[in-house]
Amino acid sequence: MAKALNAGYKRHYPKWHRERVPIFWWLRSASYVKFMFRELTSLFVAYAAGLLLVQAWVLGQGAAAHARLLNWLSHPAVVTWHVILLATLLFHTVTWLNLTPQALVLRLGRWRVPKTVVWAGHYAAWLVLSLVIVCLFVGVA
Amino acid sequence: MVRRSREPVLWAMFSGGGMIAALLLPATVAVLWIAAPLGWVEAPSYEGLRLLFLHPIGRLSLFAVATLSFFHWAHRFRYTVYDGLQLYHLSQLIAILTYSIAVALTVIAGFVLVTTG
Amino acid sequence: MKSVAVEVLRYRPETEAEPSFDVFDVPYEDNWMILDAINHIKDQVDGTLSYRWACRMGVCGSCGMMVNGKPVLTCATYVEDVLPGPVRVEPLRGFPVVRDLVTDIQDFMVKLQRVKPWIIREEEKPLAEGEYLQTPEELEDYKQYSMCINCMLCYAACPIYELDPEFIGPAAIALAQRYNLDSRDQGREERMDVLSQHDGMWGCTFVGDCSVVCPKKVDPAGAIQRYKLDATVDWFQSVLMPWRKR
Amino acid sequence: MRTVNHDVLLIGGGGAGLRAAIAVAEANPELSVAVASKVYPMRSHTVSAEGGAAAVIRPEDSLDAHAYDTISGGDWLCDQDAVELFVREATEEMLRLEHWGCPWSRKPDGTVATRPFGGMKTERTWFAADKTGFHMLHALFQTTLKYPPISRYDEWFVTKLLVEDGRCEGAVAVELATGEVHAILARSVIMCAGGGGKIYPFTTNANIKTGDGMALAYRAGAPLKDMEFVQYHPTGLPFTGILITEAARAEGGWLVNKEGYRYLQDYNLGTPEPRPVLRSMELGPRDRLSQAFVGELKKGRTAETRHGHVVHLDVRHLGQRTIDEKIPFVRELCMKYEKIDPVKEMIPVRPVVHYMMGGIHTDLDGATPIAGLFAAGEVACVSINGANRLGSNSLTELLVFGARAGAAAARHAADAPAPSQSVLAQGLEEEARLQERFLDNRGGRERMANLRKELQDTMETSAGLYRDEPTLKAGTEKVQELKERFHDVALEDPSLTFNTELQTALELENLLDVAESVLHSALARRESRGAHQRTDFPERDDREQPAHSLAYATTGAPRIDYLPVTITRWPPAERVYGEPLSPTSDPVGGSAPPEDGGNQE
Ligand SMILES: Cc1cc2nc3c(=O)[nH]c(=O)nc-3n(C[C@H](O)[C@H](O)[C@H](O)COP(=O)(O)OP(=O)(O)OC[C@H]3O[C@@H](n4cnc5c(N)ncnc54)[C@H](O)[C@@H]3O)c2cc1C
Ligand code: SF4
Ligand code: F3S
Ligand code: FES
Repeated sequence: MAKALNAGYKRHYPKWHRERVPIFWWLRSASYVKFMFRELTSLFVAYAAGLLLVQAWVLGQGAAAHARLLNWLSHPAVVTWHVILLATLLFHTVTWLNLTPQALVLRLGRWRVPKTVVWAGHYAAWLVLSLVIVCLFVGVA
Repeated sequence: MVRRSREPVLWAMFSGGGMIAALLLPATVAVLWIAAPLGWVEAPSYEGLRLLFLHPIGRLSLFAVATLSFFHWAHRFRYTVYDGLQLYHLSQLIAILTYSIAVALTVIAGFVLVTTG
Repeated sequence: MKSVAVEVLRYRPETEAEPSFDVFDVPYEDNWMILDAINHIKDQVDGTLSYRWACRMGVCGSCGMMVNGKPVLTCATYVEDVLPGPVRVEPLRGFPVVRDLVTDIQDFMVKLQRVKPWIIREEEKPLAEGEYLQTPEELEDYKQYSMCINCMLCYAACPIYELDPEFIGPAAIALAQRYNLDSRDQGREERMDVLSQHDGMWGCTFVGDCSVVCPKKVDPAGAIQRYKLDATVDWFQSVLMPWRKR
Repeated sequence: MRTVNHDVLLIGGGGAGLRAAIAVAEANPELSVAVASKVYPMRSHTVSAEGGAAAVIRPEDSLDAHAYDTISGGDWLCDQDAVELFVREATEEMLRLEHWGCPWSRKPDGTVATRPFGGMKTERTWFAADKTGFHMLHALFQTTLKYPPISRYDEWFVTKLLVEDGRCEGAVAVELATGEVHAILARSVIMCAGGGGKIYPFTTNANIKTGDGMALAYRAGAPLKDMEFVQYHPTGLPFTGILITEAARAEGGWLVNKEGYRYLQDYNLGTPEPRPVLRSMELGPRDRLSQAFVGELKKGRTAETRHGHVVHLDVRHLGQRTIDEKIPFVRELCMKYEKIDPVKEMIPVRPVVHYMMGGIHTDLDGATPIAGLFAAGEVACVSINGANRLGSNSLTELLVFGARAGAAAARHAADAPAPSQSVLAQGLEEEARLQERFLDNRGGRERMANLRKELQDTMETSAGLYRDEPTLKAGTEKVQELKERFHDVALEDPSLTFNTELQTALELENLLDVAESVLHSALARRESRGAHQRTDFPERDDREQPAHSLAYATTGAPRIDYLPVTITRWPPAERVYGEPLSPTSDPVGGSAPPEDGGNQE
């Protein structure tokens, strides 16, 4: 732990001013707003995961149950809502993949993989996986 | 290990979730819940979907996606709540609450995926 | 001569309970920095204005202030670039204000010491044996993090530090990382003990503004996330392979 | 007034102060060490040093070669025993810093890299890109954090040395944050307060380099040595005075006049070669390069800009890669402060006040004539820099003599008696003086900034690159006048909390004393040597042994004494730069621009 900087001397503090942090501090700059929004995409991520589970469960309940779910899924309001969901998930993906190279330093032998390559690699992976998913679902049509 | 906090595990799940969600969810949502209902692509058949979702590999993948996503949510939400609303004095409580919800959801996910026919 | 209105936050603890703004009309030339404008105020208009500066070349780290809400080095920011004005100059956010534009950064000094920013070795090599060899690539590994001038702009940009002053903060973590990544150092483990405490790196939620404002491209945000990754890998290793000590 | 007690007090937290602090802590861990500094240590001016630090490490190099370069560079005014000791201890000190983590630039095999520097015959300048001082200071500062005996008093402004019966027993300091006055008592005091370039208007020096340490010691009775030797660096950016490091020339930059001609060849500095040649042309010593600028100015061959006359430093032919690798900070500074990119454009430069060779007189252990008072760094004058410092010797000097002063002060502290309580009376007196003289003083009419400006302009006209008796005399009179007017200074700030107006006033007081010592020493030295060029006495005077000047404070004008220079193995000789190294390079007289030397425009 930190030791006192000056052993024999106790500092006298003048009257400092401490600004109170406003409740809506995150409205102070565009980047804070973006940050907040980025964090809240996690709600949508959880929703999407939950809905997948629901769908799995409904699939287990038989074709009729699943048909009812499909019916609900194609209601215009639900579709609209899922478009919004998609938008937030895309926001999550883009922010996530853009930040990754900052945290991840990859090395091949002595060579430090440049950030742009790490970045591009992630986007490539995203593209490939998305294609695989599309093929899977369209394939089982 | 005692001196080390639990944060590394939580953070690992958070980032695992973030990564999986980033890579997999947009395409899934786009096809399954937007393009198919709108008829832009041919809707996957019941049998096909069943196979995909309820095949042991499917179940396992779903479980991974769900669990990690829930923990991803819990972690982000926990910080957002106490940073955003300045509830530092409640940080313990918020952490317990959010992760408990994630654990509960994980248990449900496990239950659903194991029991569903 | 052109002139611009400069609103300067004043806080005189002996006579005022709350800070307030003083407005000065400052003549300036194209090559003036904000600091030149503030110096003009002090030299010619109001000698009681207090603030810090020294090198006037962006390397001593003492002249950081909020200019129009953004933390900048005032000796490296042109007046021209913040026109039309009024230009609002305030002390760095997130720190207690001692007086006018002077903040107290003792908190950082204590935190810096906590992360042990010095070479830690089990065994010192005798000087007679010369230098520790370090290739340019090994130097490159930590170089970026060694460029920190302790200007505190990153702290002022980080909402988490402002909200939770216990958070050890961007520059201190970047400096810990600077030593961890130095091929001559063996103190990674010791520093990890400090940094993995709850007020260590985990408080950071990767807002990322610290790296945006850093005038020396240190990228503290990256340093912190890398650190989290390292800590996680360490953790799994110590659980799965307890016999393997790093 | 409050009192704190320590064994050793360091005034100044720059390179010299921090090195000395560690030296004390390592010499004797029992001793408690205080570092008082008017700015946080890592803000000290050492942080600005760019180019590098010299020490023999290459196999082809030798201690004698380093010593000879230093002595001839100093125009035979260096104490040769000091220089010999300096070069001997330099390498070990630099290695120690390497062990403490300083990120020295490396060769591909992992050993420390070196670069050529002005006035040096081989590559012996260690560097950390072009932020050498920055990296050294931060490595030192961060290393001090691991020594528990070192206590820091950050942002404490020392206003007076406590001297009683010829012994220094501490200092009085104002804690800026609270305005409290403290007496810091100690058995040994080491002054490491840096230089005082701010006596000039156009300088590379930071705002904080106000010669405080020199003035404090001078007022306390210690002599200031060789103050007339003020170094102009040939390449400062106009307006800001920001330094473009010598490394830019060492890497191959050219100095050209407005005709694009490498004019240094006209000043006995050798013949232009496309690649840098050591101790020749652009790699000549600073005094000669700065003087050459004046020659060009007189010939009307400098370019005129809004901020005065300039010549140009051309590094374009080095290419972006070398620039970004070896001198990235030069590029950063040019882009930031001149809005030009040196990869594509030439850099306007002019000579700028950079360094004070003179300072508090000390012996080889940093001891001053006052018992218990030591000094190291730019504030001191051990006499290794003579009449002109070679670039990259100063940073090494901080380490070598900081360490020596620290060790000596530790030894002294172990034996010295505890400070007498009676010095506290002086402390109280000082506290009262500060209060009455500055805080309670209202109704003055002189604006501080104007006094400072007048002082600085006086120094430039009377004690600039070239001096003569009439201007120096006029200068001494002007400074006397300014000292009187300083009594009527206008002060508006009675606050105790971070009163920077008080600080500015104290600094101005110090500037005036330092300026006085420079002018009187310059007036008394009737010869031209190194950085001291008298147009009325243009020759170096070697009839007798060269001598150091010593300025003592008196109630009136300072008294100037002389002290012979110590000469061991190198009798005074002519300084030769740019002797043809290869038989092919034939010396060109000094007229038409040669094909390869000029600017390629
Ligand atoms: C732009 C520039 C570039 C340079 N480049 C090189 C180079 O490449 N190579 C080289 O060898 N040299 C170089 N030099 C010279 C060298 O950097 C300086 O001579 C050296 O750093 C001085 O160090 P110091 O420790 O003596 O003083 P400083 O680093 O100036 O430290 C002085 C300390 O004293 C303290 N202090 C001063 N007054 C008071 C007071 N009244 N009360 C309390 N504390 C006080 C200050 O706070 C500070 O901590 C350069 C100089 C400049 C200006
Ligand atoms: S990391 Fe950057 S912004 Fe933060 S203190 Fe260091 S230099 Fe300043
Ligand atoms: S802004 Fe703050 S939250 Fe983290 S990424 Fe930077 S420290
Ligand atoms: S004054 Fe030194 S960084 Fe601005």
